[in-house]
Amino acid sequence: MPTLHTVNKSPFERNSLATCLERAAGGDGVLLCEDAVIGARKGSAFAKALAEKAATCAIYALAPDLAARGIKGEDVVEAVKTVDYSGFVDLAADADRVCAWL
Amino acid sequence: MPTLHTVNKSPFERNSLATCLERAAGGDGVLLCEDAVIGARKGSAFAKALAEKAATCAIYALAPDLAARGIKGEDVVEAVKTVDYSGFVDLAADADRVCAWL
Amino acid sequence: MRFAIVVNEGPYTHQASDSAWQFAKAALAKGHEIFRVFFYHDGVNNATRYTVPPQDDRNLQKLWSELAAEHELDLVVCIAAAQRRGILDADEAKRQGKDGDNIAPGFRISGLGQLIEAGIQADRLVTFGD
Amino acid sequence: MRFAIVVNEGPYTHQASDSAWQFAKAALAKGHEIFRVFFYHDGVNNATRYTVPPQDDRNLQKLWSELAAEHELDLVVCIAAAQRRGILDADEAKRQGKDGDNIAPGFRISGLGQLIEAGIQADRLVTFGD
Amino acid sequence: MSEKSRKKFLYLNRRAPYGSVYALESLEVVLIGAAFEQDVSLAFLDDGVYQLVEGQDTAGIGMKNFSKTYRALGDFEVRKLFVERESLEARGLKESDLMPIVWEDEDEDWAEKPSIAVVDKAAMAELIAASDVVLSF
Amino acid sequence: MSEKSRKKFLYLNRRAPYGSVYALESLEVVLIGAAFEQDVSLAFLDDGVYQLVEGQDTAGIGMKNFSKTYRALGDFEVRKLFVERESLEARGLKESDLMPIVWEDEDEDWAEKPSIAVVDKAAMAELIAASDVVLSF
Repeated sequence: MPTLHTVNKSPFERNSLATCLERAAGGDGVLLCEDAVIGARKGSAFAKALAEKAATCAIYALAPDLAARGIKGEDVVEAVKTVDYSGFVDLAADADRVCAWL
Repeated sequence: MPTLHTVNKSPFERNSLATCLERAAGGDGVLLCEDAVIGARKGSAFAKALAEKAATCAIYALAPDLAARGIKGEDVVEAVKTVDYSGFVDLAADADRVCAWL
Repeated sequence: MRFAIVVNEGPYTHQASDSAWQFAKAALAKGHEIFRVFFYHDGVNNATRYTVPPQDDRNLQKLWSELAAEHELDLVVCIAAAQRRGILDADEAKRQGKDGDNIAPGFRISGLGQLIEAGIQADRLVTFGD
Repeated sequence: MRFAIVVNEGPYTHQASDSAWQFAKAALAKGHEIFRVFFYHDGVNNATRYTVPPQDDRNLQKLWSELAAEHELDLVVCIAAAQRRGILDADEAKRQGKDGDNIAPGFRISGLGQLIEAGIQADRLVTFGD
Repeated sequence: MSEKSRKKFLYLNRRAPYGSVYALESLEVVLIGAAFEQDVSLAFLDDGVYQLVEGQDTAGIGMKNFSKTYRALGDFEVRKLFVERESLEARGLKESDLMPIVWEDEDEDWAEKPSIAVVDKAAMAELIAASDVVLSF
Repeated sequence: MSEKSRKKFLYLNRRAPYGSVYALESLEVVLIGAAFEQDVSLAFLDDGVYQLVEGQDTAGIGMKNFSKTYRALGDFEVRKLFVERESLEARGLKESDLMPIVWEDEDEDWAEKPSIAVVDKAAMAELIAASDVVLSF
């Protein structure tokens, strides 16, 4: 993939997910980690935006961060794939660059 | 005034101003300081929300923080009053309590 | 009027410590009392004497230490938060088996009870943070 | 593949240092190389040996020091950021006239050029922060 | 301490656990503060509602799971946990996703009573307006 | 350093100055990085556009005003400052509210040329896609 974008803050608290989704190009990947995984819960106000973006970008959420916040696999929006730290490393290695939205 | 609410982060970056404005009661004061003053600039996306809230709450912005960010007195939304640190102290003293939205 | 001030962020990275210091200075100038300044979370990082900010910038640790000396302020650093972040006085260093300490003049390390007490004793509690 | 990692936040207050450590560990486990871990902004606070986190919690400074020892990692603390925040090694302490130092084993203090060099030399640069 | 000097303390919890230390260090204040016998209320709004979500498992991130401590708050006479309904809903959470937290009523043969009250935004505003000291985390 | 090993560095500046140190410490990296003769672009978006606003006066907050340093970037061969139009507009800012920042073109008798280019969101996305290393502040 061209760019792996990482977002680590809750989209309810900060604008970093919104700003990232607006600038991620088709074919890019977006990884939600730390508090950002909160946006990937089914029924969250950001579930729709993530599902829509998933039409052109691959969206991932870090499984250990989901688990820490009590979000089970079946609670995650279907358009979002879960990865562990090893999968995060693979995504970073496969991308041409990694862009952190801090 | 019953409560002085303080907001210190840019409303473009965080949800703290929005969450504060939704919970501030009539007669309360809201002080914007640090990066939050960015919201008080004329033409900003938050100018309207501040002007509307000013109908029931007094809205203040800290003058030294405005100046640091290059925002002159005439650039500030009319509904927002400017105060210096001494005015901030007066507001805190006059309020029954101070509630920080961090 | 009697104020208590809470500082939740370290120096420089966020403006919180600057804002709190400006507020404290303005309150004292108006004749108010400051019952205590309580440093919590990363706020404990204001209390290290090891900082060497650039010569042309302000030195927040010194500003706090000097304000405390001038007005007999009670600057309290939360012990639990300090332990997580590596702020030690001589007693703590000895107790934890560390080979040195870094606390700056005018600050003292104490428990979270000092924050609650500040809330009880002060007329207004004002919080600065991230 | 050769990674560089940037850590922009101190331990505990934000998850950045934990995430970076987990990423580094996973990358090493997959056989990747880590050219350098660069600690910037409040990230320099990971490098103090004065921390004493609660016994039942992780000790991030130790986790980094141990990972560095095991894999010969280059843990670089930005000197300018360290000066603002009170992280000193013996040389810096002497140069700045401070009476002690607090740097932890496995970390070294150096300039911002090390960050640029990491960007040039590494295939991927991954940043963790607030 | 006399009733007169009892103050109403409100803890304003707005952040998710683990991404930052505020939830944990807020809880540490609550536990220490309990000894001061003040009138204590805890408010959970915005991402703070995640502090009370059931089933937190931190093994994968290597951090201490402190969520069980909330269940012990009743033993510290901390019985008033207010969770904002609108914050839950925006995050796709229901009250049943939260941990059951109870306190034992000494006057009713130690009957277990719920400590959590889900309230709306307007009630949250009133809670702030009725407090003497607000501690923000 | 050979042309082959020149990399495209992009500095992503998203925060206002003074409220946090990121703007200042980003600038410190840019200045040191200039010695490495890489291909450097600076992007200012979201609140980062405030870093370039003219007329910053920090006397009242007691902090160092570092805004003048941006004007010196041309001397460090840093000539590509991209400012996002949509970020300006949302904040009530116009291009004329920004500091004039120029570089001197040696090939055209040291003519002063503007370093700032106001670009739209799509161009910002292309800038990221064209970079080798993104440093986020």
